[in-house]
Amino acid sequence: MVKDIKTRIREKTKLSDTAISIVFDMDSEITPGQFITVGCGAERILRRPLSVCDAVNGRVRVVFEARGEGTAWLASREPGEILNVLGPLGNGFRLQSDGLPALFIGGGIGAPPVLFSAKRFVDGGDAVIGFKSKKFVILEREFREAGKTVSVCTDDGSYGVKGFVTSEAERLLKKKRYGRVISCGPTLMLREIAKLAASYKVPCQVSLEERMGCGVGACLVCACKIKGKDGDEYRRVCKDGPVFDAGEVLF
Amino acid sequence: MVKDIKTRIREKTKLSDTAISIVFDMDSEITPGQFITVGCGAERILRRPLSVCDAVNGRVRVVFEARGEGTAWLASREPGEILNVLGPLGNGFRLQSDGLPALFIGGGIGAPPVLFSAKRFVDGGDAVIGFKSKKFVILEREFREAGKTVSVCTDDGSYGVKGFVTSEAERLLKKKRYGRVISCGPTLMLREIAKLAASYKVPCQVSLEERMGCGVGACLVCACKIKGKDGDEYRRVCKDGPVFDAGEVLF
Amino acid sequence: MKPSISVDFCGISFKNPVITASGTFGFGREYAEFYDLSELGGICVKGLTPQKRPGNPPPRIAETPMGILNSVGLQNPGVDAFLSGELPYIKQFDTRVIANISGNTIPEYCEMAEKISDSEADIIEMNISCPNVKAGGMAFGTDAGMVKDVVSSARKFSKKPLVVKLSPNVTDICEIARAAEDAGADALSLINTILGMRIDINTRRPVLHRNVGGLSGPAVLPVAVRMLYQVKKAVKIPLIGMGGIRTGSDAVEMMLAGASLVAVGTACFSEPMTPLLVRDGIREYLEKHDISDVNELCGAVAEYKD
Amino acid sequence: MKPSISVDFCGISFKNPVITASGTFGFGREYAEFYDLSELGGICVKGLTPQKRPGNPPPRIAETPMGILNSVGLQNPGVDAFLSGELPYIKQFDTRVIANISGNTIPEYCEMAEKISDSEADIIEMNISCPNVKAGGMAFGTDAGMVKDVVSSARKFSKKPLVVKLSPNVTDICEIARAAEDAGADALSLINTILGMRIDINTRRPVLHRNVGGLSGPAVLPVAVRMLYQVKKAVKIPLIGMGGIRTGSDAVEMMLAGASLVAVGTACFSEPMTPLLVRDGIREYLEKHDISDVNELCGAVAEYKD
Ligand SMILES: Cc1cc2nc3c(=O)[nH]c(=O)nc-3n(C[C@H](O)[C@H](O)[C@H](O)COP(=O)(O)OP(=O)(O)OC[C@H]3O[C@@H](n4cnc5c(N)ncnc54)[C@H](O)[C@@H]3O)c2cc1C
Ligand SMILES: Cc1cc2nc3c(=O)[nH]c(=O)nc-3n(C[C@H](O)[C@H](O)[C@H](O)COP(=O)(O)OP(=O)(O)OC[C@H]3O[C@@H](n4cnc5c(N)ncnc54)[C@H](O)[C@@H]3O)c2cc1C
Ligand SMILES: Cc1cc2nc3c(=O)[nH]c(=O)nc-3n(C[C@H](O)[C@H](O)[C@H](O)COP(=O)(O)O)c2cc1C
Ligand SMILES: Cc1cc2nc3c(=O)[nH]c(=O)nc-3n(C[C@H](O)[C@H](O)[C@H](O)COP(=O)(O)O)c2cc1C
Ligand code: FES
Ligand code: FES
Repeated sequence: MVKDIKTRIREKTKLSDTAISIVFDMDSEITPGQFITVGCGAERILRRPLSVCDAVNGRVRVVFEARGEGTAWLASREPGEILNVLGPLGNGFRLQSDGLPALFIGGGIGAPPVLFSAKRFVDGGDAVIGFKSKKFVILEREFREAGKTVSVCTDDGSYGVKGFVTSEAERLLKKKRYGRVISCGPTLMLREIAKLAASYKVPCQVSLEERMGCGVGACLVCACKIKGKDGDEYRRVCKDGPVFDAGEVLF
Repeated sequence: MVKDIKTRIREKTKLSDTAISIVFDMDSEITPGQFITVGCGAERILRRPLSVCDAVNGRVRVVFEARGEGTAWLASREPGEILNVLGPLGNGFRLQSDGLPALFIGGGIGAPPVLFSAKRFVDGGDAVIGFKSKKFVILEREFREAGKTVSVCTDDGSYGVKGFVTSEAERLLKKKRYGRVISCGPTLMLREIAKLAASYKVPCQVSLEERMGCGVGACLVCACKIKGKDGDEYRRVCKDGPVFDAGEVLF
Repeated sequence: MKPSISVDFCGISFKNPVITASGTFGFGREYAEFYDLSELGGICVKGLTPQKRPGNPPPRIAETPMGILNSVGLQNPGVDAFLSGELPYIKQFDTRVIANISGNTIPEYCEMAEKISDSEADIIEMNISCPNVKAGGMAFGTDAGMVKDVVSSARKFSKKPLVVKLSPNVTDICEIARAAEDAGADALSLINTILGMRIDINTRRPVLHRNVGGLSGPAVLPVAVRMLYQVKKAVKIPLIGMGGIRTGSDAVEMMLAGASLVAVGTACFSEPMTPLLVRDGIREYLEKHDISDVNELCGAVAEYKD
Repeated sequence: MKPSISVDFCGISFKNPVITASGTFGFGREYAEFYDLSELGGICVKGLTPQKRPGNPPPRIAETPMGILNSVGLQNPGVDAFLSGELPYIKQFDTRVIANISGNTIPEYCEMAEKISDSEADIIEMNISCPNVKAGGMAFGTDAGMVKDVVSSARKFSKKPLVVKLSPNVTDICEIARAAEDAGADALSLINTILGMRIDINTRRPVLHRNVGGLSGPAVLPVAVRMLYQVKKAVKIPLIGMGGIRTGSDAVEMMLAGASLVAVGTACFSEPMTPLLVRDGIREYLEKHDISDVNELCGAVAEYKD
């Protein structure tokens, strides 16, 4: 059941120079990869979509970066303040057990839903998370706590492995047989991961981003191009996604 | 000097069911009758004009009613929060001593600037303040503390004298010779007071209200009709007023 | 006594004056997860075209101060798929259905009007004002001569009440309104979106892939109210008012200006429950002001005469 | 290196691209209490008419979502009183002066253009788009033929650069822009206000005494950006962009769409310092993006072509 609630911020933590973690009350069944939309001030019409990073004991956590005005507004909220939250929305990652480990790949602020997936996934696996540089690294410890090995990559090598997540992912794909790739991050990264997974014949699920209006599937603004049975067609990131099979996405 | 400041709310008091008193830091020379304009939320373009009710020790007090959306927003602010304040603006009441007592008349939420005038005026006098009913009565004690006798009128007689301020004012005008009338309140009330003062030949100053844009005299939206030397003309409530000689106002 | 909020519109009874705006509510399925669609006065569906349309490439939306721009470009399954796949779904609910149609040519409008006339939809709304498609669309709605042609042709094929949806992107909305009335429109709806644009100053690219798009949401409310007010005085047929309605007060304002029904669009994006909140707000206003019938509001603005 | 923010506009040098919008800044006196007017690129004064005008009865302003409606109705002391009483005051400051004129007839425009040509004002802006007066005003600006007539006539009497201010209340802004250009306009400014209305639902009265008024402020920004973008492609003469600018980013957006200069109006009501903040914001943007000259922004939007 999608909820449309006003809820109180319970915790707020700065994870890095740019990433903020907020926890609020929301008692819902949530699948990793699903998202919520949050109102960002009376002066803004559109809610901002944020992936759920964790959901336990009636509390939901999101991790986000202040990019533009709306998320800057959100970043300046404090515990005790009220948020308008709608969710959970969309389809999450398919995480049913098949006995094979999974490869979790998160780029930048795409890491949070991947972490949530890693936590819920039962067949073990490895995680690769990538960031611009050391000061942007987040959630490393939590991936480890989720029982996954973690490789951290930074573009400039200031922490962990130098380079993009793709090289590290390829190294792992060469070594081990994975049942699936679970991935979220910048579109360019997802495109490369999709190619990589295809070349290693591992099913790959990606969580896409697109600007949204309603967030519930009614307005058709959040279009992404998908290979359909009867030719290419636009599908809704908010309702048909945000998780898609990488193979059907026309990046 | 007009100031354009962000300042912190220091005190907030409920004076009645509908009237709220807010005190904030602002160190300015302010004449009673002058006003400030205050920003009422990022989602509203226009600042709201409020008369100053008191200014001492670097603190300014305003008393207002939540009438529409902007003042409702203001009414929901709490001490510690920041306000955008511009002021002092406009011309206040002329309160120079002439040895004669003054008659202070305030209607409803028009009472605050009249109180400020009464506090600053040195030649003594009497005050008449009127409200719809008992539960709207405000500032009575403070008028008394300002050294003025006070008659409180209520439309329904639920407190003080039953009836409008005009009858009570007329009773006083008959009894005593006043040097001036200082008045603020609903336009209809001011019109009656103006007539009354004229018939007793007492100079009368009124503080007018009009919807404002800039609040500083530049946009000409706050027009009120005034008898000019060369015929009637529109003058600016914000810059040429809000205090006008009642005799020149075309109500 | 509870005020009556039902409205007779072109001979069709609406249980309340609040409908959804075309394109913001899909075919109702998604919002049915939030409330019973039977609570609505009516549902105006996503704009239909003779054939399935893919719509424009993304991004299709941009935020603006108290508004949004969209350039969906009439993505829809086509009128036949609507009639077979979507209409029966909506008809499960006790609410009115308005089928919104957009053509590139006059025969396209006629063809769709004819098909819908044989369906269970209650009303046909002709969108002659979509700013987000290349051919047809807004071009029809900005020229009185073309309005006359397309409306009088479609009129012949419509057995249902025919509502013509006007574009605000015109010099003289009254001229267009009269042309539609003269051509046989049973009612008018306004406003469609106002053409706008946003540019991302970091990439220097327009935010929308189609460069420009249609402005809607609270920002346009005063323009919509003005046009309703002007058109109400120019024509005799009833009006559906839309553009920026978020609250019961906004809806009452639109009705005082001249609307018989009001549509809620963009506001649903901020708050899915908006149509019901608007309906409740209208009722509260009537109660507070002791008005027994919502129809009394229609065009009841007391304009200044001097 | 500090970026250059000076602009040559019709042969007149502006120290920065930020000017004030006519009617929102009086004749500068009031805002001179807040900052040195020499900091401004230029000042566009309140609309002038041949004779003193009293303006419309109040209320003259209404608030709307992220905007305002005004119906001041060109209250002003008349062009002669401006030239003798106000212009010398502004000329104390080192900034450009744009004299905004509004006529009811072609001869009125000509007469004012001639008078101002002999003054120290730098530029003449013809307002053919005021929605708040009965005769003349917007009527001139919504018909290409009339635009041609009034501009070509006024052109003959102007010894200063002549800017024509366009109304957004038209079907095809490019047609009007081209008419003005063909008639000899040296530049165009846009947008004036969009016609709107608000109704007080408690009194059932329009909020404005003139019933309708002109919409300005952030709400109109996307409409202004779109029109700048369209007009930039339609004409060769330079443009002054205005409508909803509040920040340096808004101004940059307007310049990318096609503006050489930008004007700030309504935003001054929220914050008197806005014009200077906008100027500073433009400079910061240039620094951040390593752009050495503000003129590089003009029309530099990278539109989508497919
Ligand atoms: C399904 C989904 C899940 C997401 N999860 C996260 C997350 O967990 N953490 C996180 O930091 N970010 C996440 N994002 C991105 C986040 O939604 C944007 O960063 C945010 O909307 C930007 O808003 P703004 O007000 O800061 O930017 P502005 O540029 O001011 O926003 C203007 C408009 O564009 C939209 N917009 C801008 N950038 C994006 C974007 N990248 N994706 C979608 N809409 C955008 C905004 O929502 C808004 O409607 C997610 C996006 C989607 C679609
Ligand atoms: C010089 C002056 C001094 C004032 N002093 C006080 C005071 O001390 N205490 C107090 O309670 N009120 C005072 N008022 C009235 C106060 O400004 C309005 O009640 C307030 O602006 C209403 O805003 P709103 O958002 O609640 O109403 P809305 O109706 O939402 O406001 C919409 C717009 O109309 C304007 N507006 C609405 N009513 C009035 C009004 N009566 N006068 C001027 N503008 C109005 C608002 O400022 C806003 O721009 C004063 C007005 C003026 C002109
Ligand atoms: C995303 C979106 C899609 C729309 N699609 C259509 C459409 O298909 N047909 C149509 O006639 N109007 C369409 N409109 C216009 C709306 O029906 C409505 O006229 C307009 O948005 C103003 O109302 P609002 O401000 O309440 O949204 C669309 C509007 C939006 C925001
Ligand atoms: C109160 C007010 C008065 C105005 N008076 C004039 C005027 O006299 N002449 C004119 O050409 N434009 C006038 N305008 C229009 C502005 O110059 C400007 O074009 C419009 O407000 C859009 O800019 P903004 O959104 O920054 O205010 C006026 C606008 C306002 C708000
Ligand atoms: S955002 Fe409305 S359909 Fe996806
Ligand atoms: S409010 Fe602008 S002149 Fe008074």
